[in-house]
Parts: sequence; structure tokens; C-alpha cells
Amino acid sequence: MNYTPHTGEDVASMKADVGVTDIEELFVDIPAKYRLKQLLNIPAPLSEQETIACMNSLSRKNTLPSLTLTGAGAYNHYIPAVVGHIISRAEFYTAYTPYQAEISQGILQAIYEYQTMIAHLTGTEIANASMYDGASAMAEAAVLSAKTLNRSKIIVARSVHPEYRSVVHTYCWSNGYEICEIPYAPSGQIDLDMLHKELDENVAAVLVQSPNFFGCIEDIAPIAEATHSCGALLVAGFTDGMALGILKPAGELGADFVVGEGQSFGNPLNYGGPYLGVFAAREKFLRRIPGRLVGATVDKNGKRGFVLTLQTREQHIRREKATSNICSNEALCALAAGVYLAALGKNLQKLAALNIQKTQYLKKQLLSIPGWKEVFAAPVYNEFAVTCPDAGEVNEKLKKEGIGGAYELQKNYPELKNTLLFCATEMVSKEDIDKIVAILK
Amino acid sequence: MNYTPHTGEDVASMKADVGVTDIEELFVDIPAKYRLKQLLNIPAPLSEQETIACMNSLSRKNTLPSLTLTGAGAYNHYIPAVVGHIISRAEFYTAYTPYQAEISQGILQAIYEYQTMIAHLTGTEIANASMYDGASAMAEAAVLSAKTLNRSKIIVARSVHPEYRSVVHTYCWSNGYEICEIPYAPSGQIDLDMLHKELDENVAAVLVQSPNFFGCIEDIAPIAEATHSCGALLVAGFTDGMALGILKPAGELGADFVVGEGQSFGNPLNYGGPYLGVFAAREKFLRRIPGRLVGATVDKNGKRGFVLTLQTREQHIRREKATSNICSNEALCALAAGVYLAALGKNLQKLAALNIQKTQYLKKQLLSIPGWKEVFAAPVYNEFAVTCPDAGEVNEKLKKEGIGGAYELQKNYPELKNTLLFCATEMVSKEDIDKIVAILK
Amino acid sequence: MELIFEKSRPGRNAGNIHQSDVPSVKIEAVIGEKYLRTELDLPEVAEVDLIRHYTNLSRRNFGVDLGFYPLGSCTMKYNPKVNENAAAMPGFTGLHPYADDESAQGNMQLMDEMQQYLCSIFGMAAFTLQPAAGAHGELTGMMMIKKYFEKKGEKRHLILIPDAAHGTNPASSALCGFEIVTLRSNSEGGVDIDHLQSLMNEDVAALMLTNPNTLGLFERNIEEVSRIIHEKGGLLYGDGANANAFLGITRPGDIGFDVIQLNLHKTFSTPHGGGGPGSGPVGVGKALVDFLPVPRIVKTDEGYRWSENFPDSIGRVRAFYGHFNVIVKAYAYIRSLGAEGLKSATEMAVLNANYIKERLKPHFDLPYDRICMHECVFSGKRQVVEGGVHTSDIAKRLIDFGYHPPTIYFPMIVPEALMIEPTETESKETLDAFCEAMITIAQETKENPQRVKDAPLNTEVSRMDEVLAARKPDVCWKRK
Amino acid sequence: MELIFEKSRPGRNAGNIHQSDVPSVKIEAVIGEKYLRTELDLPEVAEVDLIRHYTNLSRRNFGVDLGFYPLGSCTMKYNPKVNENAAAMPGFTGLHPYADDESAQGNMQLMDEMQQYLCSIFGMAAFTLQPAAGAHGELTGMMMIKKYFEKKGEKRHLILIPDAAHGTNPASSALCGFEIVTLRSNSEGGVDIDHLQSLMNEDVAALMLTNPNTLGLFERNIEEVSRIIHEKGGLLYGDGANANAFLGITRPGDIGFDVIQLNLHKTFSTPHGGGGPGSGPVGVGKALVDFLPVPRIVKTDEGYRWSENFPDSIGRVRAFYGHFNVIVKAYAYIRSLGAEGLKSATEMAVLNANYIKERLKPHFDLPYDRICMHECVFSGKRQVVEGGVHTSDIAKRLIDFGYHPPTIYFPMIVPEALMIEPTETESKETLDAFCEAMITIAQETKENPQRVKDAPLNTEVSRMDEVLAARKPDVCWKRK
Ligand SMILES: Cc1ncc(COP(=O)(O)O)c(C=O)c1O
Ligand SMILES: Cc1ncc(COP(=O)(O)O)c(C=O)c1O
Repeated sequence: MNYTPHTGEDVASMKADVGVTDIEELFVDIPAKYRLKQLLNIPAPLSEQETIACMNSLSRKNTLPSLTLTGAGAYNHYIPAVVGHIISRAEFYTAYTPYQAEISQGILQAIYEYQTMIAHLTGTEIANASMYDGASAMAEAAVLSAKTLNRSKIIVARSVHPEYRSVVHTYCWSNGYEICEIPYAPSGQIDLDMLHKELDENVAAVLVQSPNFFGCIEDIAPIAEATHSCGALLVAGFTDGMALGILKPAGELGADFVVGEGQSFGNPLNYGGPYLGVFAAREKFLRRIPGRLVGATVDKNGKRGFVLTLQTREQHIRREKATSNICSNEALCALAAGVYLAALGKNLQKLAALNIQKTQYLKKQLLSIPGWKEVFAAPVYNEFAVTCPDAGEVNEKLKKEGIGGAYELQKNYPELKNTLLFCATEMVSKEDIDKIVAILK
Repeated sequence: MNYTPHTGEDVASMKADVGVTDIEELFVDIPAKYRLKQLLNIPAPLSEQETIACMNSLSRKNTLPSLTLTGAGAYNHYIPAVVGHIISRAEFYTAYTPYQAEISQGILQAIYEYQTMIAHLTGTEIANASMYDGASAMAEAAVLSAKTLNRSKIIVARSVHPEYRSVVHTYCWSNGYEICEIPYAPSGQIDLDMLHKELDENVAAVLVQSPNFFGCIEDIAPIAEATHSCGALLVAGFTDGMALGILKPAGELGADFVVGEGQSFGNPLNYGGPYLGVFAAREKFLRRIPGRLVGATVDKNGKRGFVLTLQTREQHIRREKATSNICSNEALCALAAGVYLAALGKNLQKLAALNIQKTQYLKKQLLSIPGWKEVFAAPVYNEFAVTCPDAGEVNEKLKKEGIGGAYELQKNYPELKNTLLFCATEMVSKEDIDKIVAILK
Repeated sequence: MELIFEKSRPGRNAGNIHQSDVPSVKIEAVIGEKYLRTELDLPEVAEVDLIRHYTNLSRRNFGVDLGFYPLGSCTMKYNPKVNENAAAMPGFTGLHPYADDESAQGNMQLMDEMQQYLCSIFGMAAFTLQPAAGAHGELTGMMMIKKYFEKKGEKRHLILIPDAAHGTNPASSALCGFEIVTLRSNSEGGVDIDHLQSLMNEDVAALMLTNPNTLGLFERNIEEVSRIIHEKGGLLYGDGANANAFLGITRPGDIGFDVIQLNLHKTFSTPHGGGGPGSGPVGVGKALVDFLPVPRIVKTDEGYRWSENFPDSIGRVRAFYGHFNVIVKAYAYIRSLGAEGLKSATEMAVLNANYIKERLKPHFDLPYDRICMHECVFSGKRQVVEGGVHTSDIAKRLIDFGYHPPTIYFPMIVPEALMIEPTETESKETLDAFCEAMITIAQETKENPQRVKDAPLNTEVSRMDEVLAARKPDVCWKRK
Repeated sequence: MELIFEKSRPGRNAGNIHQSDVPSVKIEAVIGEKYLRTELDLPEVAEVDLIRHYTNLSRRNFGVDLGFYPLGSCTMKYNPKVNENAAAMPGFTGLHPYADDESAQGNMQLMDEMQQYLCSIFGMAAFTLQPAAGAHGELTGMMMIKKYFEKKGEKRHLILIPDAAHGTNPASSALCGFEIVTLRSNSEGGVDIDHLQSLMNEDVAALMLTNPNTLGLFERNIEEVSRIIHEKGGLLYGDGANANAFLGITRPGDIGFDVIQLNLHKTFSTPHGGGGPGSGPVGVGKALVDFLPVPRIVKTDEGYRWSENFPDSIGRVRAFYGHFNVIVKAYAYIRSLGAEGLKSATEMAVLNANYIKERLKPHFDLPYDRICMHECVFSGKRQVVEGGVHTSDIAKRLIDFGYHPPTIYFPMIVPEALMIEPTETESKETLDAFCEAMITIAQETKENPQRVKDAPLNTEVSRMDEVLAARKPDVCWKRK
């Protein structure tokens, strides 16, 4: 394929107008010895039909499970048909960042509405237009806290998603910040005593997640109190964003920043990306938070409209003094989330409740298998940890039946041997669960 | 699901405004004894997620072949990605027939362009906005000929698609016309001598297809001459519309009407529908042909625009005197065809040639199998008939390998025992063909 | 906007064809020069030009997804997206019509169940899904009626059709060789019983009745009508295009209809596609089952099979089995709504129509002031008198307010007819805003009629010269 | 247009949630009151309202599919539809990131091959696909540079960045703890070699160079530059956002770049989505391979595997593996174009830019009059003098002609900058029409400047009060 519309005639007359006889002349500024003499070494071009065939055979080399019990930071939820129909509108997906407000009111208003929904869901006053993903959103919140308070110690709960912690690690290492991890209590929640011990005048932020990586709901209020007592900031994350539909949001409980993964809101699993970094905060941080912000204003005739605002925070104005380097973000994923949340509306609560029902049933059934034990006592949303005689074998059995298995916690928590993190969403039926238990019994 | 936006409040206040206290009162004109006392006996409502699950399980009860050798009136061609992206534009597919030109210029211009492409492809001067399918288009052409000439005998070649003939039969029977079928010659083309014998002053139309049902290309010129010699009209059909990209169109060879199936132009197999009835004709029939016609004109400021025109032919004006009863047609399929033909452009010829290449190779390879023989001598496009020791067994073998088999001509032509109609399009690779022959050898 | 042909440039294309992988033969040799075409003059455009051309065209088109579309008699209800996704499943789109039955069990089950659902919803004995649209269904129905009498050895050549009927009714009857006799409507918009009495005799094959009729009114004397027709051995044909008025409320089969055609693209929410494809299933009572088109689905121990073994069938009315992919959408719609959903859809459709009727009654003439069903028909007579403003002007002016106009000048028995069908998927706010617009236009008619006559004011093109279009027809572009 | 919240009505919804099929527990009991939220104030709208809301919003947005989008530095080329279809295949969209490797061989093969293709195209030793966008790639690259020196036990805290550089360059360096020193450009728009000489020392970790730079000019002295940096043990970082200028023509790796980030959403035609998601792969030379983020794909006898076993890695920069679905589109693009296609894309992109440069040169100031690469940068200075018309006015006026404006006021070293990047997918007719519009505006500037200052004249909204937006920030709607 070749998407250039140039006819031989066009090229000839354009070359004449430009004053070259050979296209090669356009590249004179490139030292001759660096100019390639032969074609690049990549596979031969394909027709459109061949391209589709090629992509098809690649995609078929994957094996899709008929149902999945895997959660651990990415969730298999039903995506209402309207989402795909809207985000495939060419005016949305073939546009760039809305720098020119007059011809970008569509995406600008949609993002403004998204920001509003996220602020409400997280119990904060403001939310930005999106970050890359939940992990980088948390890392930027940590760095922002350190820069804001001019402190260099970051505390993170070990019950936070391991990959999130590793991203926080990378961002903090590069800035020379110290990181301190707080163990989890037998309940599966953060160990409050240990937290108190580690809190000091140099702590910039405390990072937790609720629901946390074990599916457990953290008790945010006391954590916030402790954190604030030494002037640090609380960064509260979450795993499955849908939980916000039924759980009291961290923003209401004292968190300064609420960050997390918004994939659950209308974005497919996509083998890990693109996802949606949610970033919400207290009003007072409005002029310090990273990322694009859409604001409502009026045009010169007084008509309401929307623009990218407070850009003095951003790289293209502030350069090295910017509050972040982010430029392109996840606009289309945020649009999907907005459509998803508008489609669900108050039903998001019902749906979240349904996730809890399925999860409780799965848990109960699994624990009825001899040798299977519950690991943590804290209440859970749609994930929970259990120990069993042989975790590896369990996933093998499930895989044989075309079922996506549970996450093996031992990978990241050596102490949690044969411990599996199960997830049940609205996509899993009672029939499925009974079948699963039958397989494992 | 329920797509009514009415809130309880809305209903209450609307009932008040309408002056009823109970919705039931709105149905007083329906004799009480005919009003249903209980709910209809159909399955319980489903949520959107359940609906998708239900439809998914139904669709999975079908077995899709990995490749198909079936043609016989429906063709498996590659559909360029642009087609789906355009016809899924909501402004197109959620619109009604463009009665209001000022807000329907999009579909009107697209159909005008389609009519132009079809007229050119068929070698005629005019084409309508579409008919239901190829078969009904041919039947309407027959009836139209009879009414136009006030004659009551319709001649149809036996080499015309059996289902097309059966539709022509139904339409003609209901009008009391006589039908006479002309056998095919050993070449696979219409038997010209027999045609001459049957032609008389009462013949309204001669119906042929090229390529015909056997894949053979008919020699239109002499047929046209014979037909016209007794004042009858020639209705020339075709099987795979793509053939028009490389074959001399019947319109150029004297046909009065060119009708056929346009499914090949960007419309999926869809288990037989919706497809696209192509109807093209000589200029002189402009005010007599069935179906919608889009015409170019100017608005009151002299700006070019498009409208539905010559509606005095149509049912909503002429009622029982209309040239047809057609109202809704296949607009979206015609749009798909327009996009398809614009995307292919002159490449349609290359693509048709590719179909011929694949077909010739498949034919050559199959005839190399002991006991397999060619049936007809006439040149073919992308289908051909062969005899083999056991037709049923051949298709069984192919099916086992997940291959869509050949059409068994014996179904409709008792004399053609163990005769298979094979079709090869651009979707079949050399590798496929070699594999097929290996399976059958 | 330029035509795709005017954008064409020699040498451009939107995608190349790959080289053949088989040993190549010389086309002229295998086909023969005389059979090959000499030139192929299709547009040559790059993919980006193509996409921009059609995307911009789409933006010059109005669909239900953009706003209110109260086009009377067309039931332009919202088309749920889930149905589109269901119909796009490869299992449904990818199958060849001649795939062996065993490989098509899913499709056949869907069609068989669809027929059953329609039978329960309409109270008929059997359905065919073959007809491509409503008019095609009418034709199919009339052909079955023809066959029915042929079988009985009766020669009946007349069909009674009310003056208010849709044009396809007489046209369909005529297309299969019947003669049409027009039946008068009475003062309350129903069938004139005396006239019916006087017309009914042994030459009449059937009465083709739309109920509720095109005035949106239910035939109060339907029992009487049915009795008169059947007493003389005639059949009662129902045009079911207005079925959105009675789903789950009453069943034509119970009332005495012998044949009825539906429009899935109206009542069952399949999108109309800018003019089609639709789907026009036909249901029949016991007496006509044998005449249904072939092939028909039969259930055997080995599953579903297609059978042509129905000697009395009228045969085929099109190739293959009908607009399968459209039927998939309607099936999904019925499954997702269920009995409750269908009934409340009808109830809200009728409530919406009556609400508009009541709100606009003070401002426009309402020729038949009764409770209406799914639509209501006004007359623009008053506006002609008050400002020389015609219904067509009102329609064009509505465009400026962001609405698709109602159906106009139909039914023909109402002068300056304005036929408004809101459907059940429109909210009270939408209806209120629309009524406000209508009332404003009624005002303008008195105060500033010219404004209405100049409408539409802000569309891509203004009013078209239709006379020119018909006088100097230009239906295909010619290279200058 | 009303906000979705303003359209919300209590009790409406766009689809119900089905009943639970498992024995139900009491939520309060299993979760605990104190953890449950008391209210959920999300919009309540019917599906039809939702679809109309967002569909109409989309019609207030401009995308490449509607017309020419010469937004400099953003490479808004046409996004082929086949790539969208490929990325929508269930096999690609449906897999969980923690699916076991065996079940994800297709995805891993695609990513592994993508890395190889990028290596051959850019002449690097290895690539990571993990970064989410260009700026994220920059950050990742700078972190690797940091690690490189940490490993070597060198303390280098400075990064040299030309004054013309994109804002993300200094911002990314700063985000990982570097200090930025600004490097001057010379009179011909390249690096000021003397200034570079004077700045380069053992404290400098790297020079972050965009080549061609943001003026669309290729660094003629690139050998010299590379020598100066490397002599002092520094590294040469390349911002590859402008890679569309040299695909198949030259390779950064050959020229001496040690690290480079790409923007798949620019050079490799993945749609920009109205602001994202993008994808910012980073390529490195041999010396930095060990520092790439984990996990990395390794090829074993049992197929592809994810491995974290790279002790010197900087770790992760995001969860999982990157914007996989975006990468699928770029992969399909590379496969369909092949080497010939990529090269001719670059050639036509550069030809288009030079063509515009030549056509507009007489009418607008061209600060650096040289052959340009994929884009050209004009200055609106003359228009300020002639009519007090600023670049922002010219941009707004272009909207009236149906174009998306170029990038304006960037690079900052050009006063009143107009940065025009046509890309290769635009035809000569399109460029000509655009140039005509620009020339018309230049004329208007002299004859009727007010007209330009009032632009845009026919958009949904006219110029926005950005000062108000910043002074009284309203980033979340509040119920009145
Ligand atoms: C009352 C009535 N009957 C029949 C028809 C014909 O239906 P179709 O357009 O599907 O052929 C229509 C369509 O407008 C109609 O309104
Ligand atoms: C030269 C240059 N570098 C870097 C970037 C940042 O890329 P992204 O927006 O993908 O983060 C851009 C984007 O505008 C750019 O133009």
C-alpha cells in the first residue's frame, strides 16, 4: 500500500516549482555518507487484503479464554455498544489535541464532562483530562508531592499493585527520592502501626490503593489523618475504577490526590493498553497538577464554550519548570470513559453491587473446596486472595478448560505461597462459577 | 431493555395533558374483546450484556468455512476497510429515504454517483437507485417489458440462475404471462437456434445472464439481434457484478435492460441478504423504469444539488398506475457499492483479471484429477462446471477440511449428474488451491 | 460539493491489487477479445480523498442519531446500537447463502424463532421472512391471496383499497394483476361501511386495510368490516406498517386479518439506511399457510433444514431467504425488549402522538379530532388562509429549527396534510421543543409568512428546482 | 450545546443491569456501611439522548477525515482504515495483560517484530515499546541516560537543549532530575557550534537534539555536533517526533544518536484520538541496551516470553507493556507500506513541505530560506506591520476556509511563527487550495484586516475568553 495521492504529473510539476530535478536533492543537508544506498530491511509491502490476512493470522496466534478470573489491575467488564459507536466517529479519533477551540468544541466539552464525572466519582473537586495510566498517574502524584513540599521521602503500601510500585520506584529513583514500603496487616490492609513509625517530617506522600492489590478495601480515614499529621500528602489509588460506583471515595475521606486506572470505564483489555490514567485532586492543587485541563468559559459573544486552560502549568509554556512533561494523553480513552459513565449513570452502583455478589459467591464456593483457605479478613470488592494446595496446578486446570486463571501472588509476594488472587465481574455467571468449582474440586 | 425515555413524572403529566387517567384509555377504539389480557408469549427481556451473549451463542452455532469455493449468485470478495467506515456513519444509516432534499444531500449525491457508475459499468445510459436484489430486478424488467409492449410471453434462458428463474416465474404467473425456457447449448451458452424458434410477435422480453449460472459468458450481440428482430426487449443479467469490470457490458451489445446482483460491490455474504438489485436501461426507458431515481438540479440560488426525481413513475403519486410498487430499496447497499467502486476505481479491472487467473488455475488443477472432466466449452469468468466421479463425496471431503464446497448443479439440472460449479475469487490463494486438489486427488 | 468524478485524477487509487500468485494465463486467450471491455471509467481517488468525500457527504445528511425525525408512517424510532453490533458478528455476516444447512444452524434457528415470535405477536399461523421490504411483503401477500382463490377455482380479480391507503397498496395489487376499487372513508376517518357493503361481492378477492390507518386512527368498526368481507368469501389483508400502534395490545390475527405484512425497519427498529434495506415479513392465517414462498425452514431430528417441498407455494419472490442481516437486528430487538418492552413501547408511542395532537390542536386544523394511535395528522389549511403558507413551507421551516419534517401531503384525503409520528423513543422535552417550533411557525405564518416561504435558511442548499430536474432529467453524470 | 448533566432526568437510563443469578448477600453486611458511598450523581439519560449528545458533539470537532490538518510538528497524516480494522480484531482487543505467555504468542510476536522493524528503520540496537507517548519516551530515554552514567559512576547533571526544542524536551529532562542548559541556534537555524563547544563538558550527560529540528531543518553539522558531544563522553539523544522527514533516507543510529524516541501517532499514522492515546517507543544503541525498561520480550525455544531478569534496567515507566493496541496499528502500517512505501512517504512529505514553502515565500516572511524537510516555518511579522494582524488571527481566519490552522507561536525563536506540516498524504490540489487561502488572507491583511481579526466567522462558537478561563477556572460542572 501507499497512501500518497501524488500522480507522476503532480510530482514533476511540484519538483519544477521547488526547483529540483531529482527528489534526492531535497536531502542535500544530510551528509551523503549517511544517506542510505539501499532499501530498508523490512518485509515487502502488502496489499490491503494481504495486510488484513497477515494481521488476522497474528491475532489468531493468541488464545482468548472463554471467560476469565484474572483481574490484578485490568478488568474484563461489559462495554456498552454505544461506546464503540461514539469513539469511532472520525471527527473524534482523527483529531489532534484541541488547541483550536473554535473547531474542537466536541472533544473539549466531552472532556469537561469527563473531568466532572471523575471529580464526583473520586470525591474530589477537580480532575484532569487524563494521564497515561494508573501507575504513571500515581508516580507523578508522588513526584508532585515531593516537589510541592520540598521533601524527599515517599511512603508506599506494599498492598499497592506491584507494577505501580515499580513505576513509582523508577520515577523516584531518577529524582533521588527515598522510598519506604509499609507491609500489610493480617487483614490485608496497610499496617497502620508501621505507617505511623515511618511517618516523619521528610515524608512527602503516602501512597495507598483502595481496593488494594489484594482486593481489600483500605480504611482511608485514619491513614489520611496519620499522613496529614506530619504534613504529608495522601495519594489514594484504586484498582478497578468501577468500585468507585459503590465505595465511599477517598476524596471524601481526606485524600489529597486520587489516582488510578480508568480502563474499567469502557476501555477493552487490549493486552494492557492503551488505558486511562485518572488524576483527581483537591481544589487547592488546581494550578499544580499535571496534564491537560479543559475549562468552561464564554466566547466573545458571551456564548458558553470550552478551552484548554491553565496551560502555564504545562511544558509548552513552562518548559523545564512545568509541573509535568505530559503532552499527548489518553483523550480517546477518556471520551470512552465519559460515554461509559453517562450510559451507566446511577446503574454504575447496581453494576458494582453485581460484581460484589458474583465475587462473594465465587469466594464462598472456592472456600468450600477442601484445603482452600481465605487469606485476608478485610472486606473486598471484586477480587480476593485464597490459598490452595497447588496454585500452579489450579491455573493449569482452568487453562485446559479455556478459562483465564487467577493471579499468583507469590510472583510479587514470596511469603504468599500458593496464594491466588481471583476476580469475578458481571461477565461471570453462576453457571460459570459452578463449573469452575467442579473443575477444581 | 427498554428504549423509552419516559420518567414516571413525564407519563403522569402527559396523561393529564392528553386527558386520560389510564394509558388503557388510549386504546378505547380497539374492541375490548380483542384487547390482550396478558403479556405476549415471547422470551423474557434481556439486558444489553445478555442480548450480546444470546446473539453470540446463536452466531457461534454457525460454522464459517476457512475458505469457500461456493459462488452461484453470491460471491466472497474482499471488502476494503473504507466501506464499513462510511456506511456506519450514523447520518447515513439512521436516515430515511431522502424526501427532504435540503437535509439529504449526502445520500442523494452518493446515490447519483452510484447511478453514474452503474450506468457506465453496464454500458447503458441510465441506472436507478437500486432494486431489492438481482432476481427481483430481473422479474420486474420482465413484467415491465410485457406491460410496455403489451405482450404476454417471456423467454428465459435455462442458463439463468435457477432462483432468478423461479422469481421471474412467480411474478409472471401472477400477471398471467406465459414463460418459455430456452435450453443451453453444449457450449454452456443459450441455444440460439431454439431461441429463434421460440421468438414470435407475442414475446415481450428475452432474459439471459452473462456470465450465466454456469459461469459461461454469453454471446450477447446475436441474442440482441434476434430479440429485437421480433420487436422484443433484451433483459441481460449477470452473476458476479465484478465481471463487469473486465467484460464488455451487455448495454454496449444491445441489451435494453441490464439487471443483476450488486452484492459483490462491497456487501458481505450475509447468508443471502440484504443484497443489491442493479437496474440499468436505455435512455428511452427513463420515464418507465421502476424504483427511485436521483437527479441533479439547482437550488433557487443556482447552486447544484440533488433530488428524487421523475416520481410520477412511483407508487406514492401514481398508485395502481405506477411502474412498480417499490418504495424502500437498498440505499445503504448502493452506498456501499458506490464507495467500493470508488475505492477500486480502475483497479476493478485488475481485480477481475485476478479472479480469472485464480479460476483458470483452479480449473486446470481440478481437471488434472483422474475422472474429472470439463462440462462446457464457452469462456468463463470466475466459475466453471466440472463433472467428477462423486460430487457429494467431494463436498464432504472439502467440508471436513473447513472448506465451503462447490454448488451441485444436479439440484436444478437433473441432467447434470455429479456436476459441480466451482468459484474462485481473489480470496483463494495458490496454496489453498493446491491444498484443495491434494485433498481431492 | 464536488462529485467523486470531479475529484478523480488519472493514476490515483485507494489501494493496490496484489500480484497474482498463480501461473498466469493470457486473459485475451481464455476469454476472447470480443468479450472484453475496452475502457473502464471509474473514479481514481486516493483513500484520503475517498474518506473525506463520503465523510463530508454524511455531514450533509440528517439521521435519527442527530435529532427528532417525526416522519409520519415511517416509525423513525431510535435504532439501538447493540443490534448493530449483533448483526456485525462474523458468524452472521460471513456465511454464504448456499452454506450447507448443518453449517447454518445458528442462522436457521434465529429465523425459525423470529417467525414464531412474530406469530405470537401478531396472532398469525405462520410467517415468511423472504420479502425485502413492506411493499414487497404486500406483493407477496397479494400473490398468496391470488393463489388461494386459484386453488379454490374462484376467479376474483378485484381488490378494495381505502382512499387513505399508502400508494404501495394499490401498486402492489396491480403489480400482480389485480384491479383496484377505491373505498371511501367516512366522516370520522374510518371505513365507510355502506360503501363497503355496496362494493363487496364475489369478484372481490380482498380488502387491503391499514389499521390503524394512515390517519393514525384505529378502525372502530373492524368487526363489522371483517364480517362483511368474510361473508362474501373475501379475505382481509392488513398493511402492518403501522404495527407500532398495537404491539402487545391487540393481535391482527385475533381480529380477523388473514394476511399481514410488517416493516421490520419501522416497528422493529432496524435502521432505514437512507432508504433501505428494510425487511417485510408476511404472516398468514391457517388457510393460506400452504401458499407461503419457498424455501421454508422445517425442523427435523437432525436440526433445521430448508425445504422447497410445498407444491402449493407461490414460489420465490427473491433469491435466497430475505434480508437476513436486517432480521438479525429485529430479532435482537425483540429479545432485548421482551413482552413488557414491546407493550410499553407501543403505549409510549401512542401517548407521545396524542400528546403532540393535544398540544398542536389549538394552532393547526385537526380534521379528525379523536384519540389517535401512534401518529396524528393535521391539515395546514388554516396557514394557507392566514399567510398563504403551505404545508411544504412549514416542513422546510422546521428544518431551520433542527428537525426532520413530518410526512406531508399524505394521506391524500387530508388537504395540506401534516402527518406526525413521534415514536416512543422521544422524550417529553423533545416533543415540547418540537411543538414550540410548530407554534412559532404558526405565529410566523401570521406575522411574517415570507420568512416561512424562504425556509430553509441555513442548509447547504436551499429549495431545489424539482421542475427542472423532471423536465431535463440528469440522473447520470457525463464527462464534459 | 447543553451539557450531558443538563440533559439528565431522574429515573432515565441507557440500559438496565440484569438481575444477579447468584444467591445474593447483603452488601452492607459484606462491605460495611462506612465503606459505602451515600450518593452517586452521574447523568441519567436515555440511549437516544446519549447518542445524539455525543454524535452532535463529534460534529463540532475537526479531524483529518474532514480536511487538511497542517498542524506543524504533529504529522497529521491520513490514518488508513485498514489499520483500525486490524486493531479491532478480538484477538488483539480481548487479551488480558496477565494472560499466560503461551496464550499471547501472537501479541508478543507482533511486538517483537515491531521492535526489529524499528531497529532496522532507525539503526538502533534495541527498542522498548513501553512508553505511552513521545514525552513519556523522552522521559524513559533520559532515565536510561541517567542510569548509564550512574553505572559508570559519573555524576553528570546537565542536559543541553537547543532553544528551538519542543517544550517536552526540557520538561522531560527536569522530571527525572536533570538541569537544563539552553543551546543557541545559529543564523541558519542549526546548532551554534561555538556555543555548543563552550557548553560541553564532563557535567553534561547529553545533548537532546531534534533532527530535523522544529524549524523543519536538518542539522548540517550533525557530524561535528556528534563528535563534540561524544568526545566529552556525553550522549546524543534524538527527539524522533520529526522522523517522517527521513524514513528510508537516513538512520539516526548511523549518524551517532545513542537514544531516540518516536511518536507512532505521528510518523506511523496511528490516529491521534483528539489528544491521545499515542505511543512513544524508544530505541537505544548497544551501550544502553541493558537499561531498557522491563519487562522485555525474549525468544526461547518454547516461543516468546516476558522477562524481568535485566538487573540494570531502569525498571518500569508504566504498568504492563505499553499502548499495545496503538502498536498494532503502526505494525500494520509498516507491513502494508514496506520499505518502498516508507521511503516514498518521506519523499512526498518533504516535497509537499518544500512546495508550500516556495508558494508562500512571496507572501509571508521565511526566516530561514533553505530547503526544508517535512515542514516549513514562516513568520507573521509582515502581517503585523501591514495590518496589525497576528499569527493567531491568520490561524482563526484559516478556519473559515475549512482548514485546521498550522501550529502557531512555536518554535519560540521565530516571532509570530506559523509552522506548516502538510504530510505526504495530501494532494497537490489540496496544497494549492490551502496556499490560495493563505494568500487571500495575506491580501485581506492589507485590504481588510478587521475581517481577519474577527475570524472565525461561521463556527459554533467564536473566539474564546481564555483569560476568564484562567482567572476564574471552571474545570468541573457544579449543579446550580
Ligand atoms: C402505510 C405504509 N405501507 C407500506 C409502506 C411500504 O413499506 P416499504 O417502504 O418498506 O416498502 C409504507 C412505507 O412508507 C407505509 O408507510
Ligand atoms: C518535536 C516534538 N517532540 C515531542 C513531542 C511530544 O510528543 P507527545 O505529544 O506524544 O508526548 C511533540 C508533540 O507535539 C513534538 O512535536
